[in-house]
Amino acid sequence: MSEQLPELKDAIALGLTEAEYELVCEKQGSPPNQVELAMYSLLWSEHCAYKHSKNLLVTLPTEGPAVVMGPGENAGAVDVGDGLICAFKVESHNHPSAVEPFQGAATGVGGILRDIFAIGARPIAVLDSLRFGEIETSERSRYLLERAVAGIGHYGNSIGVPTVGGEVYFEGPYEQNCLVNAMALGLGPRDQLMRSAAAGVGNVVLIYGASTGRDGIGGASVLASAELGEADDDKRPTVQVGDPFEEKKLMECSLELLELGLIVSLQDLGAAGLTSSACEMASKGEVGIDIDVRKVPLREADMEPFEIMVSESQERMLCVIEPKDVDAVRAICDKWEVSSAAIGEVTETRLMRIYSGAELVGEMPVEALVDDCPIYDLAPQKPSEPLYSPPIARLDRSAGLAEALLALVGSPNVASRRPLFEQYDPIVQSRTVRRPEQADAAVLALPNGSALAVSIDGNGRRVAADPYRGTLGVVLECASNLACVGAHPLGTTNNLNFGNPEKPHVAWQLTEAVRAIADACTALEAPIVGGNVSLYNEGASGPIYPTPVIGMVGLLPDATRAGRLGFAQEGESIALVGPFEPSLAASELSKLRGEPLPDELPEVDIEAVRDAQAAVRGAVRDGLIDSAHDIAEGGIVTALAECALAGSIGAAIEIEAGEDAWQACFGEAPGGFICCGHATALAQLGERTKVTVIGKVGGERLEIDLGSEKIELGLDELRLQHRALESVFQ
Amino acid sequence: MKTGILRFPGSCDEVDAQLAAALVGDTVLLWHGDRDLQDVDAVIVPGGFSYGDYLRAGAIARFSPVMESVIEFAGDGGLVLGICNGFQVLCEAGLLPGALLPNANRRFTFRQVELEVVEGDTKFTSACPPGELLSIPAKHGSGRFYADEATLNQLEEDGQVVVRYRPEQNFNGSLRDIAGVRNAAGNVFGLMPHPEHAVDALTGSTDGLRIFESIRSAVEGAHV
Amino acid sequence: MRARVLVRPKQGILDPQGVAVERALPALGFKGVSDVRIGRLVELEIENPAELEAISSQLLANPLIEDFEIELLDDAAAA
Amino acid sequence: MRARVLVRPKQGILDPQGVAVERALPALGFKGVSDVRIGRLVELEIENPAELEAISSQLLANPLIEDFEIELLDDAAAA
Ligand SMILES: Nc1ncnc2c1ncn2[C@@H]1O[C@H](COP(=O)(O)OP(=O)(O)O)[C@@H](O)[C@H]1O
Ligand SMILES: [Mg+2]
Repeated sequence: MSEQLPELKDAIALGLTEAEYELVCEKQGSPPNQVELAMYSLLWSEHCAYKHSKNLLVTLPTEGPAVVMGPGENAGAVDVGDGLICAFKVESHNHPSAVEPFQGAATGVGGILRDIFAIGARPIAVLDSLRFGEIETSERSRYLLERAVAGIGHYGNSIGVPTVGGEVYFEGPYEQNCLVNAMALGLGPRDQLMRSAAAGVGNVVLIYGASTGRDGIGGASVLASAELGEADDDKRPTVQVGDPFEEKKLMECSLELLELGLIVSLQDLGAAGLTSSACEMASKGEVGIDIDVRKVPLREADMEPFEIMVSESQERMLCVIEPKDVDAVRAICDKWEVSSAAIGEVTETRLMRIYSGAELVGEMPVEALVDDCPIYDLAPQKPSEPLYSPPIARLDRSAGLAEALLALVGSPNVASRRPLFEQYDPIVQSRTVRRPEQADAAVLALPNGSALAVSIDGNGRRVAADPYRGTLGVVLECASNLACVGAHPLGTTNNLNFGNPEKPHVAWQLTEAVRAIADACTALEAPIVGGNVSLYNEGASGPIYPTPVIGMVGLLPDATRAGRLGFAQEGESIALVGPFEPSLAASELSKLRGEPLPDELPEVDIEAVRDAQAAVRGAVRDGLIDSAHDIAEGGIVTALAECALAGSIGAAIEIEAGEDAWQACFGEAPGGFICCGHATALAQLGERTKVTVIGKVGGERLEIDLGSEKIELGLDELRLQHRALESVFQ
Repeated sequence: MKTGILRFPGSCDEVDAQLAAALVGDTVLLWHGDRDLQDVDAVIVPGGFSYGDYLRAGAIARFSPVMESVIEFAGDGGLVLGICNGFQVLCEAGLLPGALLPNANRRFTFRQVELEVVEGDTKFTSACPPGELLSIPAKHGSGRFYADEATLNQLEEDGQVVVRYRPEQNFNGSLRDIAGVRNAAGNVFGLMPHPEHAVDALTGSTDGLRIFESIRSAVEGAHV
Repeated sequence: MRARVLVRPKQGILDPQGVAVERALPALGFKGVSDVRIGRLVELEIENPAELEAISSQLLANPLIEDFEIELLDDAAAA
Repeated sequence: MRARVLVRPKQGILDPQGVAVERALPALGFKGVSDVRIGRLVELEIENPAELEAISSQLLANPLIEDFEIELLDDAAAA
């Protein structure tokens, strides 16, 4: 190790500002050495300190009857009855995936799974939320898509956790900065819930799992806190490689340790490795921790103390245990062929003290590391000029309605996701009641006959057009998806994928989006129990579309009644349900037409949408209706096509088009559902919300009579278009 | 009847197999490092990624201590069912003919497939009328059944091809659409699709239950 | 001593990965590449090289579907 | 001309396969094996071997996590 102390320029290279560096010197009482500076720079990074988002996040509603654990722990948790909790969280791995999509996406899944079992829940499901550039024109986006999907499948399949749902969209602004978010759910006994606060002076700090190498040194944290420019090769440190086999053993081992009650506190090693896990455990427990880096099992012999402290090697956990349990804990680790080492001790000093053998190589107040990073206020400003250039037109203005429907059904944002999700195992663990494309939300059976429902959603284009209303729409869509299977929301997680928050218009997008999440979650009684923030998502041509991704978990009382989206039976009636007022603003159709984004979206009546959701949910639960599907991208006609394709049966529809047939057919808005069932049942549903019977199920064609015009297409034609993504995967 | 389900580090579908086997009898999980098969009547080598499936699917698992006992058990006529990774392990161990290569489509693929029961009078399919179609999920990255021509001919002649993918269902490129084979003695059977994931209408079909019922008949028939 | 085992799919067995690489090349502007075969490269340090044959046929390769070739590297050449 | 590209995980990059094989060997009765690294072996027929460098770095290997080595085989030695 160099004897010379690092200087201001080193601090700046590590991402600190001059003022922050001076504050570090002040907190330390002298300039930090290499170990100390490395640790400060990581903990004071955007990724760990949330310095641009903390003030916003506190405005989110976090309490509700089902909430057992809110934000602040590795994952949030809600009560699902019978002494069980469901833990869930969403995480991003955007920048690592832009550099090496397979490993980036794989380790993203690995990371979110560790967050789940760190709190004592067995992971039961994964969902993915992906954004890439335009695959029809971008070779790079096709490559990123293919490799990211392969990486997610590789990790989730190999570890035996089903990937039950997700979403993917393609838009120009993600060309250079793709988004790869992964959400995971876990199930565990409520009385076994584990927290990460270190406790018990004199207790042993033990690391177990993979050995520590030079992976991602300065990786995610530095990467996640700086924009990825064009010639940023020097900001691309070693890529982390995931090992799902190691994680599988780590998971089984952790769950067994927890079941045996051998662990006092537990924390995964994620971004910023040992530094962030140990410091956060000490901070939450209001204690100090001594660590001897020489005791950490290494993959490469010659690592410096600071490298060991910041390494982001995957598949590692840190726990605090009582000294008497060390042998028992290590025996369980041995059984699972997981290496383990006692590397430190909980102290009363409230200091992080890093030793290399007998030599003290770093000493920092825990509070300074974790709590004293400056928090910045945003300077939001609504842009006066459009931020995003219009997409390239792909549908001719002269096209007819039928041609437009085919184009929509085959457009990358609407086409069947089967080529992606069939690379994922959706059924392992024998809980999956609704697989992808069977219903709007995935449904997972619980032991007592009830079931969990889960959905993940985002819509960057609509949020870009109107951050507040667009985000309302995203949260509402998530809840609508739950309603379609008969579930009510228990809790919500969110991932805020935005550009550089130091830019006023990005700050505005972020502020508006968080305000909408707060409003919608409050109205829906779906509190936020956790989440993640990913900022600085920009390419050379500017920020990504602002992309709040919402994950929602709900409950339905009877798993056997879980809803489906496909039309069910010949002769049944089809109804448009809910307060649906379509608009072409920022719609999929306007994108195909190459129109620029509008300045705003129509107003949203949250209460009316919520009431419609309650009505649909009730009808599904009562077994009143046989299918339910919410209207989203591509409007009502696209939704009808999806119901017909999913049920492999046609329909004859009459829609009163009014003045604008295009808007009636393809306009989008929250709050609309397509339901099918017996006429009497739909009439009954009409007592609870607005119901308009629009047609009947039957035949092998989709026929839509708009009065002046008609759309008539065979299911075969529609299916062929719907399979458009297959070509990307050959 | 008591069924033992092996558990390797990296097994994923062992609990699913246990749930399915529990519908027809008692079950116990057998740890890869133990040699004691605990007096089970039948053994299931389950799906998953034993030892990470690094190198080649099933290549490392076949050398585990528990597999030594399973090889002996099979030699004595004990019933052994290999599902997916279990099929791969049994082939690598030489208990079943052939090998499973990476899918022709180069991807891990999940699909609900239709299988035709070619041999309905085996210990594993006696509850299925011959020619019956089973709807069962398949999910794997290396499921392309391969054996040389002579072996394939001999397998077909001797009735060792037990289940076949229906036309258009063979996404992995298995030779002659073979989805599952038995050994010459008839007491070891392996298949790529997952019958244990088709035993409950709530989560899919119930067609896979027939395989487990057949095993029960074989065991209980032998006991009387 | 450092040794290398090259494991290849047997002649006559479809190698989908090799086929995919071959198909991808023209799009990248490379013509004139054919007969691509993809196998495994195992490099290891071994005390008793006489054991390599057994290790290869029992574990590293499956003789039903793969051929292997052993190369002993003198220590100087080892990476 | 026949050529061979050896693709290996970069030094310092985790090699889960190598670790798994190394751990499995003692159980098979083989002691004294260490530092196992597993990579890919690509063999191909190429008209213009000068293109191999570009093909390897663009398609066969990912230079972020893998190193590659090109060996030209004279036609006689080719399998
Ligand atoms: N957008 C958000 N909304 C609510 N909670 C958030 C959000 N972003 C982060 N959090 C919470 O902050 C805590 C720290 O998150 P994170 O740094 O992602 O944890 P980890 O170190 O496990 O990756 C977690 O409890 C997380 O749920
Ligand atoms: Mg965590």
